[in-house]
Parts: sequence; structure tokens; C-alpha cells
Amino acid sequence: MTKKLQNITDKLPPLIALLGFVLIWQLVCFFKIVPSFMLPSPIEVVLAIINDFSTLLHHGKVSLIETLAGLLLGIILAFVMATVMDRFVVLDKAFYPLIIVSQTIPTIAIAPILVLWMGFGMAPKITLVVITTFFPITVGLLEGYKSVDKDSLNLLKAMGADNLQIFYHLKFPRAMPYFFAGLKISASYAVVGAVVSEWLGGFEGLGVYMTRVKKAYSFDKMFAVIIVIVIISLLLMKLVKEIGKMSMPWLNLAKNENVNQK
Amino acid sequence: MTKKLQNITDKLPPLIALLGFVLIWQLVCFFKIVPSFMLPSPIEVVLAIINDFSTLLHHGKVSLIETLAGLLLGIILAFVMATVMDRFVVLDKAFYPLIIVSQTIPTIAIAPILVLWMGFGMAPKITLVVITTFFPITVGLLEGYKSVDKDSLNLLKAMGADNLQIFYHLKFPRAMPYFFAGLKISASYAVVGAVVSEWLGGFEGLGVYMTRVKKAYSFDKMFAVIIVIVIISLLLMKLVKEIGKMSMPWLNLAKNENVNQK
Amino acid sequence: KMGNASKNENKEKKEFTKITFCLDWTPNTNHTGLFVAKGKGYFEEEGLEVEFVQPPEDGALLMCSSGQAQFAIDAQDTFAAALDGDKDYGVTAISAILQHNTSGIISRKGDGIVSPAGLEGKTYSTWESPIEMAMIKNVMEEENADFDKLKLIPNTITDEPAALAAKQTDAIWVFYGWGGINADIEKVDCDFFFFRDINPVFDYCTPVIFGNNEFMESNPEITKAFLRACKKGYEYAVENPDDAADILIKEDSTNSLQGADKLVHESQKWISKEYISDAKSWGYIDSSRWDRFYKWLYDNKLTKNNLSKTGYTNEYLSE
Amino acid sequence: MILLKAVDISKKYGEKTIIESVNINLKKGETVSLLGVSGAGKTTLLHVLAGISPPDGGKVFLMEEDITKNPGKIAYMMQKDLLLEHKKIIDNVALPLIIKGKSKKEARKEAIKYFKDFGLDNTQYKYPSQLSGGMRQRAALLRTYLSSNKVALLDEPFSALDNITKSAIQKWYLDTIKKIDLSTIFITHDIDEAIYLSDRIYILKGKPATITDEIDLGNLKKDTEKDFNLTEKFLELKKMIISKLV
Amino acid sequence: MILLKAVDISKKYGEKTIIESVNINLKKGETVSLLGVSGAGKTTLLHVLAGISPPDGGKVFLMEEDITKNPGKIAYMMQKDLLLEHKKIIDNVALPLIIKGKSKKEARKEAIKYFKDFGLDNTQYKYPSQLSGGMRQRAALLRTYLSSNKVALLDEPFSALDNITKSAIQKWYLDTIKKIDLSTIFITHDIDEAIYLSDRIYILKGKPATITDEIDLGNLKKDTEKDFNLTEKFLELKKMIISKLV
Ligand SMILES: Nc1ncnc2c1ncn2[C@@H]1O[C@H](COP(=O)(O)OP(=O)(O)OP(=O)(O)O)[C@@H](O)[C@H]1O
Ligand SMILES: Nc1ncnc2c1ncn2[C@@H]1O[C@H](COP(=O)(O)OP(=O)(O)OP(=O)(O)O)[C@@H](O)[C@H]1O
Ligand SMILES: O=C([O-])O
Ligand SMILES: [Mg+2]
Ligand SMILES: [Mg+2]
Repeated sequence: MTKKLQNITDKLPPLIALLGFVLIWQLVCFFKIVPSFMLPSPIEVVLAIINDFSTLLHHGKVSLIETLAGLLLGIILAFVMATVMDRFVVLDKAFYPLIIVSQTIPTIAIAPILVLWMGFGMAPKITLVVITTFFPITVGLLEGYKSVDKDSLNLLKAMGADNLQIFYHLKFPRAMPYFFAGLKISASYAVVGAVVSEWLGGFEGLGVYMTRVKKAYSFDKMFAVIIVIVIISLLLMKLVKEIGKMSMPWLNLAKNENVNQK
Repeated sequence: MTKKLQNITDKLPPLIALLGFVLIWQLVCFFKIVPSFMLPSPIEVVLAIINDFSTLLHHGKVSLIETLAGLLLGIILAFVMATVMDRFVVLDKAFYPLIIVSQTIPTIAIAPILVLWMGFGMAPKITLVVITTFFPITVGLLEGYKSVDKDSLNLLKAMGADNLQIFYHLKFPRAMPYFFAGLKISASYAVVGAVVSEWLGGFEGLGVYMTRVKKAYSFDKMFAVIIVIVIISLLLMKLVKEIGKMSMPWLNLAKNENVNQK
Repeated sequence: KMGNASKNENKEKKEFTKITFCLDWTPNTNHTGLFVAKGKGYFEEEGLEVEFVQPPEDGALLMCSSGQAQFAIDAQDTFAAALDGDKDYGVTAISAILQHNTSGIISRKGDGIVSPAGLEGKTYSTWESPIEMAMIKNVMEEENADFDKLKLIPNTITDEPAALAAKQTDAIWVFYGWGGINADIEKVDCDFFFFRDINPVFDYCTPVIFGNNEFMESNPEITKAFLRACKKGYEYAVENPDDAADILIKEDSTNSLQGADKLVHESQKWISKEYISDAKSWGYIDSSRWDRFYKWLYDNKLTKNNLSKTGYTNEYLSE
Repeated sequence: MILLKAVDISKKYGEKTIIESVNINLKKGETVSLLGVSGAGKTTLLHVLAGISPPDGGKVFLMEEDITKNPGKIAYMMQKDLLLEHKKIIDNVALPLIIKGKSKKEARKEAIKYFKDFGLDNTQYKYPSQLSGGMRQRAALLRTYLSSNKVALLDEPFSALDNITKSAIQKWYLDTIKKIDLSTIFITHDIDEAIYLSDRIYILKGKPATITDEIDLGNLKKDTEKDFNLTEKFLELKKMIISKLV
Repeated sequence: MILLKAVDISKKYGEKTIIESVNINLKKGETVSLLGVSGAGKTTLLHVLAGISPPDGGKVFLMEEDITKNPGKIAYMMQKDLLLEHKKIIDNVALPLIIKGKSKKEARKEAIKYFKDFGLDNTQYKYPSQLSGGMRQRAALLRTYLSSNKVALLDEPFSALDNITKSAIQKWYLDTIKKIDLSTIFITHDIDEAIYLSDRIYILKGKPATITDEIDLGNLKKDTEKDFNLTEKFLELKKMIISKLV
């Protein structure tokens, strides 16, 4: 099978599934199985996206900025926490349970409190994104650090490497696949985190726009927002995947470059 | 170090961290660094839990039933999907992207729609729990099925095992650790999923109670609810862990039972 | 699709018709008559078994549209958006819970927001709904104040007096019977003005009971019976505010009002006077005030269509 | 009597032909080894014989019966011991019986009889990770035996053991297959092992690989002679085989 | 001249003493092997010598200097080849130089000089997974060499290779260490390998393990004699060593 053909047979099934899904949706609407005010048809939603494009773009930009800022801070927080916790076992034992607790608090419960504390700007939104995103990255990094085998550690120790060198040359690169796996999960939650926090207080962003169109009984626009959120999330996940590929060239060696006979 | 001593040094750090956290919280309230209407003190929250105990118990029970029902259905759905997708690669290719899309839709956006479609009973709440929980379990199971090495597969094939036997004797047991890892994540999100959907429509459950006490200006009661949610989530995760341990005795063999000299 | 509400259940000794009633928000003194009707068995007397449910945020009307609830509470101003679209939501306003719009702007005493003019240069917490903004603009302009000099921030406030005391904001839209009374209870000195006092066009109906058209058309007698029981409940609440307040607290199955006794009782004392007020009887929707507000919306391009004379009926109310 | 016969076997992976026109046979009671360098195609050939991998040409016969692409007829002991870590030893060992339709209870009852003979007393209800390497080997061999097939294929059964402890297990292995009357083809890339354990050696060589040599060791008295692998005779054989391998 | 000397080394894990009162030494230019069954404590001893595991008793000297618990003075080639999969070959090989403080550029420049000598042309910018087993071995040895230490410890350097292809690499190894003038202690549990490659053999045995024997092979002319491991002399030696091991 040629590469191109492989590509097509890989992408055909999800495309058919997606089209099938949209078709069923359209039929449900067309035959009024669900009343139209409860479920706008795909065509209405697409029209809403087209008509509202500039508005969606504007609010989408705001949400995206919050998402990216939150994700970045989440990465930094996760990196610092995981690295410190890996270095000092006591801190790992002490804070791991608290971190898990932080993940069982409903975000819609804390979002209003964050707004109360931090005001109406981006700060509470970014904070909420940080809270929802740092966890998978931290867990990923911790697992990654722990995945380093004793022999490799001993190799570097035998070369006389200090802790920082061991971290730089061994622990961090080894943890990278785990880091990116965690980041991908975080990315998929990040946009939703931003939207939820906007929903619960703000002037701009997809969450705010969503409550507004909902109040105006514009379900087609509401679904348009949902679709924009989905698209942004998927693009973000794709971006993470590509950055991961670029950062870890050793994991993506083409088979034909392989000199190894076995 | 004796076992008992080990147990204490394992549990001491998180306890100290937790107490430290509560102490700081109490001090912040005591010195009015945050106004009391924004942040009730831990003592107030504990009092609210004690005073509201029977009410919290009642609503907690409702949320717990929704959580458990949703989790159970989520497990069944995940099991069926993962198993079918593992068996038929085309379905895997077709539906995996759609499943990922389902996870990027904000729950607070679909919860009201679910209530609209399904009414005020438990159905929309359970559905939302299913939507939030089936994903980590499905991904876990798929990964688990894929983790089965070719040699083990060949071993069973060589014995003349059919697909069902291979599944029962090899694939499923091998996937179990992955299943429980996914289930643990799901369990941590399940209660929050139920609460969010209650929040957005219903007559009972912690989510409903939370919106009501919020409107009645009782932040101490609201924090009490959050703490109940956290405790239920943690207990659920603990339960999953214990069931996992019991179901996979081969992973928890005490070192001293080990006959192997190496 | 209508659920089992329209089907009478014959199995039990007494035939009860099940009714799902969607509140506009968490139980409060706007709802007292309903809880009294339940607590004192007025619904039962009419052969009804009523369950009160909480809506998704801003979703009560839709729940009634979809048939998940036969009746729901919403307000005339927010209903406009549903009426104005090209989709038929299949709901009609059938009864006004309060005769007059009891909402207005609350602010810290001493800030000088005793009337709309005082808003100039101050901060207002808004939900950013077009009608809300137009109303604020209108009342300010009535007093020659400049709306552009009002600073707008998002409304995330749950505890209005506390928010004012903490200077999170200067002005908040509240219903006097709950938010205004709460300020007294919490001993925060406040100023308050009603919209209806500035411009009578804003004396529209809020909150309002809506019914699902399909249900009401096929069950007119049940609808009337339902409103009869409601009316009896509100009339009781008018006569016995203290007792009614206790019933509200007791009948709220979530116990959320426990500990808020003082607020409920004080609020009840005030609001009981508003249930019937100057109308001939409880529930009556004053068509002149209804139509006048919708005409204003149309004149101010807040709706595409002139919604006057649409969306309501008094035909299910008993004399 | 020829038990197993493979005729003209060839096998490709994608475009690449791995083995071509391979003919081998196995007589009753015989132990035959398959010798070849790493990557030659030994495992590939065994997969075809076991019926778990379809050949691109040729047929496999078990006493006249065509068993090509028909697994379950021949016992197959995979590379290393490959016990299922999630099953107790007794259930690992009884697995072939369960696969063939016996109830768990019956299968356990049948399997338990042999634990003593195989030196596995008191390991029945242990998990594989609780056993030493030697014990695991024996459990895997017992499982192979319990498949009740007359022919067994073994893929590098001893490669996981170190050279010093290996010889003890090899001795035990020779005794056991005699006792249970098993006819065996086993893979190795250890020449010493091939000479020591087998009646006949097939050499698999080339790209694509084929049987380039067949060496009959039938008349050597290996087990009677102490330290046989340190004798002259052994050395001569080894030299001869090396010359044929490279 | 004695380069490395370990005096009275003992090491416990928890309550269990693994090795006790071990004394060994290594002269300039010498290749010494450490022979023992699996689990004897060979790796444990090498860890102590390399300074990455603190002994519970005893000291290690490198030309009079006490290097106990002081890693980085002796080159250490771990079990298998252990290249870091995330670094290109050039960076794997240059790692000891970078660890010692050289810039990446300098280190690469220094390392690249030796690629031809080690038969690693054109592999510089490849990743380890793109190399064959033999190439990986050579890269690991080059890295060991570039640590610029005079003494190298090697833990089972050839155990991953099959018996047939192994001998080619062993020959190359003997040549190379001669050329780069490295003094070596290596671990093996393969007696043939120990005899073939070393000037002296230490046998580590017992629980706790100690050096029970020292065998000097200094006057054997191994590399000049073809097929040395198929000669009588070799067989005698092997018999003698086996008797001391068991
Ligand atoms: N499933 C497969 N797909 C493609 N190529 C394969 C597959 N399995 C094996 N090969 C290739 O076939 C050749 C023979 O492999 P095989 O495993 O049979 O060798 P072997 O002689 O058993 O080697 P070893 O002694 O290392 O186990 C190798 O080049 C290998 O890369
Ligand atoms: N970190 C450790 N903690 C506890 N015990 C250990 C540790 N490392 C090794 N051991 C034990 O010490 C003993 C010697 O181990 P070591 O790895 O030195 O053996 P070895 O001779 O290198 O064996 P092999 O040839 O299998 O590599 C073994 O019984 C092993 O279980
Ligand atoms: O909506 C309010 O009650 O203020
Ligand atoms: Mg093989
Ligand atoms: Mg070792």
C-alpha cells in the first residue's frame, strides 16, 4: 500500500462517521423528531457560524488568549511542582493528596468565588484554566521522572554528572513523552475551563457570548459557539501533538531510515 | 523499619500539609485578609456541615445514586465500545475522533439541553455522568487491549483458543490495570459531573442544594457542600482502588511470599 | 411527548393529575403562594399533585415549551426574546404573580444614587441584556443623566448588601422584596428606587406564570383548577404572611431556606401586599401595562415585531 | 514413523520473503533442533508449523492430516516461559485443557496430578512472579505437556538462563521428554545446546532462508558420557557445524 | 603498575550482606573478568568500584587516590549498550565530555575524530534506534573511551548478542582495547568469554559473595591461535573453572 493510499484509508472512516452523524442530526431536525427550538439543524448552525463569524472570532480570540495563558502558567506550575516533588519525596507525599483534592472541587462552584476575589478581568479565568490543566501535566511529569531506569541513572552518575546534569540530560528528556501526553489531555480541557469561567462572570469571550445568545433563545448561535469551542480544542490538541513530534524527533524515525536489520 | 512505622511516615506528610492548609485558611479568615462574606472560615464550614448534616446526607444520597448509576453505565458503554473498537479496526478509526470531540464539548452547555430533552428526573444527570466518565475508561481499555504482546496472543492461538477465549483468558485480564487506572480518573470526575447537571436543573441533589444556599447568601453552607463533594469523590476513588486491588491479586504479592531468588 | 401529565392515573383510590411546575430560580417569597397551595392541600383538593422543580439557568420557559413542565415562572421582559423569534415556543402567560414590577436599583446609602441621575459616574453590575441596558439608559435620560458615564461591570453578585458594603460595585438591579429586604436584615444602609416610579412603562409583569399551550388546550379544566389553587395559596399568604413564610420554609424540600427565617419573614411581610395589590383579584394580567411595555420595546427597536396584545391570556383565571 | 512433516513451506512479510521451500520432518520420540543466526526466520517457521501464521506456500501434515493454518494440534512453548502473570500456576498449567472445553474444576484436577513429577509441589496456588526462573520453565513445560499433543515446538526454551545454571535445567529437560514421550522441535542459536540436546539438527540459513544442512546425531551417547560437551568428539562436531553456519 | 585497587569491600542491601571482604586489583593494560552465577553480586561490586554505590566497608583506590563514593573517575559501560534513545549518536558519545564541562560544540568536535576508527562513519546524526546491535556496542565503547579515564568497567558487554554473531564483536573488542590502551574489568557469566577475553579471572561466589579464586591466563597466546576456543588447552581451562564455580 502506498503512503498516500494509507493516508486515505486512515482518514476515510472518521470522515464517514462524522458525515453520518451530521446526516442523522439533519434528518432528526427535518422530520421534527425533536422540536426545532430544542435542536437547531446542522444547516442552521452552519448559517449561524457564517453570520456570526466576526463576533465568534472576537470572542474566540478572548477565550483563546485566556486558554493559552492558563495553559502556559499551568505548564510552568506543573513543571515546578513535579520537579520539586520528584526531588523531595516528602513533598510528594505531602502534596499529592491535596492536588487530587483540588481536582474533585467542581469548577462551577469555585469560578464565582475566583471572580469575587480577582475581579472581572482575565485573572480568574486564567486561574481556572490553570487549576484544570496543571493536574494532568503534573501527573504526567511525575510518572515520566519515575520511568527513568536505574541503569541510566547509574550511567550518568558514573560519568560524574551532578543532579542538574542528570535532570537535563536524562530525566527531562525521558519525561517528555509523558509530559506531552498530559499536555494533550490538559489542552482538551483548557478551552472548556476558560469558557466555564467566562460563563460565570465576564464581558467577553465565548462563555459570555453563549449565555447571551441563550438568553435570547438563539439555540442555533449557541450550537455555533459549541462547535467553535470544539474546533479550538481540537486545533489545540493537534498543535500539542505537532510540537511533541518536533520536540521528540527520536520517537518519529521513519522506518526506512532504520539501519538495524532486526 | 517496621510496617507500622512505615505506615506512619507515609501518612504524616499529607496530614501535616492538610492541617497547614486549614490553618492558613483559618488565619486568613481570622485576620480578615479576605472579607468573611467571600470566604467562610473552616470552623464556620465545619459547623455548617454539622448543622446541615441530615440535609447534606439526603442530597448527597441523591447525587451519589446518580454518580454510581452514571459510572456503571459509563463502564458498560466504555467496555462495549472499547471491545468492539479493538475487534474492528475500522470502527476504531471511525469513532475515536468523535469520542474525542465529545470530550471537548463544555458540560455546562449540554447539561441544560439534556434537561430540556430528558426532563427533571435523574436521566439527564446520569447521562451527563456517563458522558464525562466513559472516556477515560474507554481510552484505558483500548490501551490495555493494545498492550497485549504478540507472543502471548500466539501462545493462546497455538492452544487453539477462539477469539472469545483469547479475550477472556488474555486480553481482558491484561487490560484490567489500564481499566482501573481509567476508572479512577472517571470516579474523580463523576461526582462533579452529577453536581454540575443538578446545578442546572432538578429538585434534589447536592448541585441543587448548592445553588439554593448560594441564593440564600449562605457561603458557609456552600463550602460545606463542596467539602462533601470532595469527600465523596475521594471515597469513590479509594473504593475503586480497593476493588482494583482485590480484582488483581497478582499485582499485590507481598515481597516475603516471593520464592524467586532474584 | 407531553409526559404522563395529561393522563389521569386511575390506579390510586383518588385520581391525581401530576403537574411539574418549573420555578424561575431557587425558592423565595415570590413563590410563597405556590408552596402554601401545596402545604395546605389546595392542589390536592383540585385533584393535582404538583412537583416544583428548578430550571437550568434562564431555562424555565424552555422547559415549559418542551413539555417537561406544564407550567413555569418567567418574566415579561425575558419572554420578549422568545416571542420575537421565528420559532413558536408554544407557551402563554396565564397569570401574574405580582401585580407590579418590584425591581429597581439598590446602592450604598450616601453615594447619592437615590434616583437614576445619581448613577452618572458610578459602577453598575449588569447582565448585559439589551432590554436591561435600554431601561437603565431610559431612566437615566429621564433625569438628563449621561448613560455613557455609567461604568458597567459583569454581574456575578449573589449577596448584594455584602457586595455593596465591600464596594465591589455601586449599583445592582434587585427585586426589592428579596434583595432590598436582605440589605435591611444585614444592616447595610441602602438607597433604592423602583423603575416603575421613573417611567410607568416599566411597570410590566414580573414574575409571571406560563403554561404550555398544547397542554392547556387539551386540559383547560386542569389549568383552571391549577390556577384556582395557586390563587387560594396567594390569598392565604396575603392574609397570613408569617404563617405563609413558615410554610414556605417548611415546604421547600431542599431545606435551603433554613437559617434564613428572618429574611423570609421580613420579605414576606413586604411582598404579601404586592401579590394582589390594586388588582381586582390575584393573577390578573393588566393588558394595558403588558401591551404598553411591548410597544415600548418595539418603538425602541428592541424587538423586530410589535409584540403588543400577544403572549398572554386571562381566560384560565377564575373570577 | 514420521509424526510431523512440513512440505515446501515459504513465508513472506510484505514484499520480503523470509523463508522459502523449507522441508522438515519429525519422527516419533525424536528431538530435533533448528539452528540459525538471529533473524534467520526460525520463529517464523515455527509459527507456520504451529498453525498460527498462514504460509504463503506449502503444507504442514500431522500424521497424514493437513494441519496447515489449523492451530491447537501441536503444543507450542513460546520463547522464554511466557506464563500468564494474572493466572495462578495451576490455572496457567491447566489452560490448554480449559481452552479445549474442560471445566475449570476438571482441568485443575487433571493438572494437579503432575505437579510432583515436574518438581512443582506447593506452587499450585502461587502466581508466576513468585516462582524462580527454573520453576517457571518447568511450569511452562508441564503446560506444554498437558496440551496432550504428541508433538511440541519449543522456541529458545533456555535462552533466558545464564550459562552456568542452564546445564542443570537442560539435563532435567532431557530426562523429562524421555519420560513423557514427547517428540520435539526446538529453536536455538547456541551450538552447544543443539548438540547436547538433539537427535538431529536442521540448519536454517540464507536470505530468504532455507534448510541448508541436516546433521544426524542419532548414535551419540550424550547422556551416558559425563561432561560430554568437554570431549574431543563434541569439539569436532562443533567445528563442523560452525563451518556450515557461516 | 597497579591502577585500580579495591580493599576489603563489603556491601549490604537492607539486612542482607551481598558481598564481603572483596579484594581485587587491576594492572595497567590488563583485562580482568569477574565471573559468577546470576545474582552473585557482580553488578553490586562494579557499582562500588565506579563510586555510584557507597560500600558498607572497604575502600577503592585509583593510583593511590581514594575514590570511594567518588564517581566520574572510572569509565563505566553498563549492562547492554545503554545509549540514551533521545540523543543522537554524536551526543551520546560526547556526553562524558559535556558532563565534564565542555561545550556541546567542543565536545562534538572532539568526539567526531574517533567515529572512523570505531567503524561508526555516517552514524553521527542518527539516533540509537537506527543502529544495529553491533554499531550500538561500538558507540557505547567509544563513549566509554571518551570519558578519558584509564580504567573501564564493563557489565556484561556482550550478553545481548547471540552466540554466533558474538564472536566477531569480541575479536574487534580485543583489538580495540589494545589500540586505545584501556585497562578493563568486565563482568560475564559466560566461561568461554572469560577465557577468551581476559588476562585474569576473578571468581565471585558464596552468600555473601567473596573472591574465591583468581586465575591467571597471562601467558596464553589467544589471539594468535585460530579457533582457540576449540582447542584442548581451552577445554582443560574450562573444566578447571567450572569445578571452581560450582
Ligand atoms: N510480523 C512481522 N512482520 C514483518 N517482518 C517480520 C515479522 N516477524 C518477523 N519479521 C522479520 O522476519 C525475519 C525473521 O524473523 P524471526 O523472528 O523468524 O527470526 P528468528 O530466527 O526467530 O530470530 P531470533 O533468533 O532473533 O529470534 C526478521 O528479519 C524479522 O525482522
Ligand atoms: N537495589 C537493591 N536492593 C536490594 N537488593 C539488591 C539490589 N540490587 C541488587 N540486589 C540483590 O543483590 C544480589 C546481587 O545482585 P547483582 O545485581 O549484583 O547480581 P549479579 O551478579 O550482577 O547478577 P546478574 O548476573 O544476574 O546480573 C541479588 O540477590 C539482588 O537481588
Ligand atoms: O435577580 C435578582 O433577584 O436580582
Ligand atoms: Mg525467534
Ligand atoms: Mg548484573
